[in-house]
Amino acid sequence: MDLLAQVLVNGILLGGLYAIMALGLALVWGVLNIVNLAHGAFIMLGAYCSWHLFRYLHVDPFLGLPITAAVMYAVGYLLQRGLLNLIVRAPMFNTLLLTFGLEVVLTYLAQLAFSADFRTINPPYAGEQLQWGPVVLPVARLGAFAGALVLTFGMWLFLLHTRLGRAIRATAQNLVAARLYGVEPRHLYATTFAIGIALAGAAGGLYGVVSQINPYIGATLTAKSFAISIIGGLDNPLGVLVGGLFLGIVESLTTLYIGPTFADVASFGILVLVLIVRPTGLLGKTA
Amino acid sequence: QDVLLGASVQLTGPLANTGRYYRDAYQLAVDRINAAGGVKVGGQPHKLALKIYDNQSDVNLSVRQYTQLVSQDKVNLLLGPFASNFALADSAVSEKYKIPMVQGGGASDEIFSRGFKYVFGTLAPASDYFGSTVEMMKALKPPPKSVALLYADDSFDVSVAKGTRPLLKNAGLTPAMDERYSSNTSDFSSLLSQIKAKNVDAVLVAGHETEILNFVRQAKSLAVAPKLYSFTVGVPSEDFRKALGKDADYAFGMTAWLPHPALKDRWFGDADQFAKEYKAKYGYDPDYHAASGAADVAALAQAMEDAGSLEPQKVRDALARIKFDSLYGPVAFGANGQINLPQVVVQVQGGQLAEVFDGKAFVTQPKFPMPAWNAR
Amino acid sequence: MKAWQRALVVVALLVLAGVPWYGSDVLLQFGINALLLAVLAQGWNIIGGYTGYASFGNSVFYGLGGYGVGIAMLQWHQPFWGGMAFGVAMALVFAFLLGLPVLRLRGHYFAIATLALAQVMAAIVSNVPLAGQNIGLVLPPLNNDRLFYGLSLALLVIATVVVYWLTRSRFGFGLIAIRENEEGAAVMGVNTTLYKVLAFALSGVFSALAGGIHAYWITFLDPESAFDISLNVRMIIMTVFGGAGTVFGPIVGALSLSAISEVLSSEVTSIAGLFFGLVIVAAVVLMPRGLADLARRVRQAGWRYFAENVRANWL
Amino acid sequence: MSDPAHDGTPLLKVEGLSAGYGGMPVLHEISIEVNKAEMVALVGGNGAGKTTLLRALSRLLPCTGSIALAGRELRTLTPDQVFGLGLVQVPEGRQLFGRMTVQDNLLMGGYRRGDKAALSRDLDRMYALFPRLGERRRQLAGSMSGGEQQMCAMARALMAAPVLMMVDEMSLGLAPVVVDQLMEVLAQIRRDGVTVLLVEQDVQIALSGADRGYVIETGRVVLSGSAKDLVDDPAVQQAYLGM
Amino acid sequence: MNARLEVRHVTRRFAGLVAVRDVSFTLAQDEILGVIGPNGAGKTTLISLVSGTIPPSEGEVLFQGHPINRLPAFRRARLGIGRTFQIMQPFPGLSVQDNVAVGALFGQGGGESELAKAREQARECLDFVGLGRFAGQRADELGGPGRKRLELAKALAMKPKLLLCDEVMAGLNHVEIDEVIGVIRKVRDQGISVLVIEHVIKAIKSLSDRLLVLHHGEKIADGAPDAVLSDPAVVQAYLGKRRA
Ligand SMILES: Nc1ncnc2c1ncn2[C@@H]1O[C@H](COP(=O)(O)OP(=O)(O)OP(=O)(O)O)[C@@H](O)[C@H]1O
Ligand SMILES: Nc1ncnc2c1ncn2[C@@H]1O[C@H](COP(=O)(O)OP(=O)(O)OP(=O)(O)O)[C@@H](O)[C@H]1O
Ligand SMILES: [Mg+2]
Ligand SMILES: [Mg+2]
Repeated sequence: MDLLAQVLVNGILLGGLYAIMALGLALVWGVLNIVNLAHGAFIMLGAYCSWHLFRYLHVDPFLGLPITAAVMYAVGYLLQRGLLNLIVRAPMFNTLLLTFGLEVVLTYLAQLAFSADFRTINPPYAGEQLQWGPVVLPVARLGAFAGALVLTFGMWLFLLHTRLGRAIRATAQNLVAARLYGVEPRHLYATTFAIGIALAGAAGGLYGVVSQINPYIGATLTAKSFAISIIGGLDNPLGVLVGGLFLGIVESLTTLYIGPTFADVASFGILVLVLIVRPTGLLGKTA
Repeated sequence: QDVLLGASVQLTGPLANTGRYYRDAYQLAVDRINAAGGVKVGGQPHKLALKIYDNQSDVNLSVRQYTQLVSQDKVNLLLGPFASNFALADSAVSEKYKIPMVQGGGASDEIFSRGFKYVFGTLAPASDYFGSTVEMMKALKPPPKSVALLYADDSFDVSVAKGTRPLLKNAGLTPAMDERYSSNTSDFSSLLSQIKAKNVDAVLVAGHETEILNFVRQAKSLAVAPKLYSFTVGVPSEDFRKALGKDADYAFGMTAWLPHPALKDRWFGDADQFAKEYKAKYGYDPDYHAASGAADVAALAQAMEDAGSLEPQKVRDALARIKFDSLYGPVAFGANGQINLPQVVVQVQGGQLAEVFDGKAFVTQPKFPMPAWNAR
Repeated sequence: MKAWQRALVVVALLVLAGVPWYGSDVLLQFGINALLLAVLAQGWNIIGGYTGYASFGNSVFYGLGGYGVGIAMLQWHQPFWGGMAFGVAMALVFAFLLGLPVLRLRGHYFAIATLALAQVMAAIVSNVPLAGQNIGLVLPPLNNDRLFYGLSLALLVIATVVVYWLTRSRFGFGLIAIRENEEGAAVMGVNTTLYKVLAFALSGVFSALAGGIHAYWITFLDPESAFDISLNVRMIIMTVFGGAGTVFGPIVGALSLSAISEVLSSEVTSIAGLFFGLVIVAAVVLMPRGLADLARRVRQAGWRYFAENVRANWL
Repeated sequence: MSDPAHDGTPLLKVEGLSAGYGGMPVLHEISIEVNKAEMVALVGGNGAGKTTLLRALSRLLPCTGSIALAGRELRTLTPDQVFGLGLVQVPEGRQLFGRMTVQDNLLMGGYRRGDKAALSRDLDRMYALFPRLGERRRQLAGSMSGGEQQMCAMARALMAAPVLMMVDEMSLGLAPVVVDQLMEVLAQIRRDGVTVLLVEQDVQIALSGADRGYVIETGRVVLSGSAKDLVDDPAVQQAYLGM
Repeated sequence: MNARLEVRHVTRRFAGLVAVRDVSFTLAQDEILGVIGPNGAGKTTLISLVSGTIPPSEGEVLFQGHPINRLPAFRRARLGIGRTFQIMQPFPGLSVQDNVAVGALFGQGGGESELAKAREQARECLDFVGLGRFAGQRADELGGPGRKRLELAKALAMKPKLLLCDEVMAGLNHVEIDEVIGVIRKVRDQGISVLVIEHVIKAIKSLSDRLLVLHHGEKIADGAPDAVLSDPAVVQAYLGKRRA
């Protein structure tokens, strides 16, 4: 019983991390309709950014998150302004391909810049834990989980209840109409993408605290992020949190009861099922 | 006239981290041999030249590149790639064109059970990786009672697990956990919680370095501290210790090679000098991958001299009979083409790699049992 | 087709068919690889280019084809042809069983569902002992590159003839109508469900055959390389690079991109991947409608063609 | 039939405007004027170029010639800047934000307005004006009936507090009772000082409410004058009123 | 007895909203039935229920005496039900002619099997609705009214037995409306039953043999146009006092 409780907690905390990873992807996809295959690469860059801050400037990785997010915001803004804005009106495949190319480029640049060495962000408390009855709560994951809650809820408030959030959604749905109603889309697109990338960067910083970093972690993180954002539902940030938690728990339980090699069968199998039964995700609105 | 050696290794992509050992070792050995005047074949000194392609960690590309090396670049002899599945696929090219390949990157049993005549391997057999560790466990006081065996699902690690089970059985240990996990798993918290719940004394993990790093970090954050854990990869490499810092302490591992001055070598003097030269040139410590790679070049050089010819067929026959001492240890291939070297148990102690058990006796006292994480 | 176009096709075919006689071993191997990629691109073209469904599940067909050959030959000691048939059968079962529910999804959702299917298949197969789990299967080598080249070329020709037939048949017209507006097509009498599944299956058959040939040729098969999503991405890139929804676009795209990537990986070696990424990015920005469109329009527009593309898609 | 502006310069003055799509010219040297608080109707056959003209005025389409709003040249501005000056369009085909609620659509109309109180007052005013929208404020705009969507589009434009409102195909798909209602709304906002440029297929309705009108055919202004004169013009009667 | 279309007690709900409530009516062979009603009354929904793009919540639809409730949209199209969309649904990337050719290839009875012949028929349909000169243009380059006519041409190319027109005259001026009225009359004269939804009173009055009025999803009147249009309930709900 203790084991089950512990595994459930592991799953929930893992789910929090998952949610943060997928948040930016869901925003960029759901709102800008850009399927960002380079998302994982941005998580990777964010992780390296945090690592450098920690290693050379001794900035605590949690305190460094805003800096990482800001740096990645700038990267995202410039990329959208300078590159992605060039093709946002082209058919869907093109964004897909462009971001794929971008992923390749970023990965290689990362290897050139940071080498293929494995890195970890290892502050003294990264291995600490709280004891809660028989259950152990790792501090770093708890921090990541709290971060996920705050960011998700913040995103939800922002998109649904602010002027800018509304404009972002409107632009995604009807570019011409948005321009006719006073939206400056270049800036708005860049801002949205930048927010998505900043979120990816923050996720990367947290990821580096619990896992190892190398230039090639991106691709699998992108795949996971897709699963999470679909399971939850794209048009609602709270859905991403639900998707993350759901996936974390499913994977942990599968590992416990069926075997570790079946975790992927379960997570992606459930993704397919969810899509077939409820194409808009668990929390998505049905049209 | 130059002798051209060819290889395709992982310089980019997910396997680049280990692939570079091979490129660097091949280059260092070739330079060294040339500096010493080259190899003498039939009385004539020959310089060595090296042609290396980057296979971008893509098996299909590596097969094409080996074909290109053989048929277009007309290399005389082949050196191997890193990783068992690459060696498996690429050895088919050497077999097809009947050009010998000496490879130090693949140890999986499948490579050598296909009856191929042109592939030779300088990594110790996968099935024996935990052999010396299990021997050591018997000698520890008090000996661990329960064991967990975790292994990734690729061919090398499955071979390791397959070889380890009978060893454990002979030592009177039935594994409390015997779990196969997916390669590239990044979350071990469920498995770790089970280890803790079952109160396992010793944990043996056969996997990849990325997974081992995550395993150790997550063990710490979940406060899981078995009396002993041992890993097939990572521990001997400098990268591992750097990435984990103090948390690397107490980790056991194994290596078929350590930079010992006792390992004499015709070209480098001894293994220690090789390691120094390597570090000076590339800025990081070599591990057994690098030593194995350097030994591959030495083996080809030796075989050419023994054969007195550059003809692939003759070099192959010489390789089959070869017997010489290298910085990597005594090199001689079995009937299946694979070398057999005993594994030495190593442990990280105070940030340094220490040789603990040589297969028969303790060399240094192991730090055992591992204390709880908050008691370090 | 005009006369000169027909002549061009015949000449190209002769050049390709002659490779085993005048080409080197490396060229032959490159050729097999590139031709199989062209088959995959052409297969993707049917579901993606003509029907408008961005399938990321074609690598599943490819993998099933490979495993069909692997399992049949290695475990059941059947001949290669039996393996190919088995692979195609598995691909068809997959296309009908999973195509039906998944093809109800549209746009990005379909893309992601098929992407997930590829992941699931890889994960399942790596747990199936008959398929060698994650270790994979090693087939007995058959050192006959000329044969493999011939098979690949024949397969490509068949696939292309089928696609050519699509462009002038009622079936193909129905697919295009689905691509352009599915609901509109349904109320005009197009059996959209059936057509989509047939297109998916057709595209799957070619992918499976390519997978079977590749498995026997390379003699090694594991879940990661068999259900490789980046292979699927490459199919799409090649098709789009050449011109999606055209008869020869996917072939031109596959052959030219393979050549570029091959040259890069033997010339600039370790930064080949970087260059390849840059080529993709530049191609998407400068010629979003592929080489086919470029060939059609660059003659009148010259360099302005690129500028116009950028302007047309620029925010 | 030049109509010298009696109270100074006209609010909107278009001179020699030409525009087209991808090199194909559609509009040729169009010149029109709209005075402050005036309702001007723009009529013409299918494909005459009315929508194209509105697109050019909103700067969605490049053009040559000059467009002046209250003396300010618009040709160098972007759509959002033009909107900022109070030139608001109800586009052809409504162009709602389909997956957003009715209320969000209306709020998007007021995107550039900072005054929250005034905004919420206007919102209530719209719901009073279009009770159907009030009932459906949480419904996704894209799932509403064609006519309901048209109301939503009108209300969204009004939320922007326009100086000059351009309406393309206002009566399209609306029940007659609603058309009458909307014409009254336009008359009302005109009394409040808003200028209206109306593109309407139902020439009768358009000219019945407008002060002046322009007739456009194949991209050229072929007739202009007071609404009454146009209704009485035999050419207009024959071509557009089916008499 | 020889009703081409019979709708029996059909109801359709959308999440808490009843768009069509218990509506019944019949449409005879070569009859033109006009359907009017305030915005949101359920007219388009009614057409969708008949054409099969959305299923009814309750009730039954019969075509030529056979129940078609269970048939998917494409089967109904092959039986001879053609419709246009109020929110136009062209195949944007195809030429105007090919848009219409789809109808000829797949329409009533399974359609034409040869591409060339289908294109020929498409051309005739385009000339019929007056879009002939746009045949080679891409459909998304047409303006709004052009697309309306395209909708009509696409439906006609299917050689339907029942034509459902959803506001095909919206956005046309009076002269153009008269042209379309002429087209629809000619269609009817070929033995095709027509159901027209329209807000242009003058047109619907002169075109319809019978008029049906929906309000809040319910049928509130059904009868001869003149009688229906002077019904006080209809005036109140739909026409407005001024036009009564
Ligand atoms: N996006 C476009 N691309 C190419 N040509 C276009 C486009 N939009 C409109 N046109 C063409 O421009 C001409 C004028 O169209 P416009 O829509 O301005 O006419 P309109 O007066 O609004 O007519 P309508 O009554 O049909 O709305 C037409 O010939 C039309 O075919
Ligand atoms: N998919 C849907 N989801 C929710 N409500 C819907 C949906 N489709 C239609 N409705 C609602 O059903 C009612 C009837 O819509 P319908 O489109 O049939 O009206 P209509 O009579 O055609 O109106 P109009 O004359 O404005 O076109 C409307 O109130 C509309 O908002
Ligand atoms: Mg118009
Ligand atoms: Mg309607």
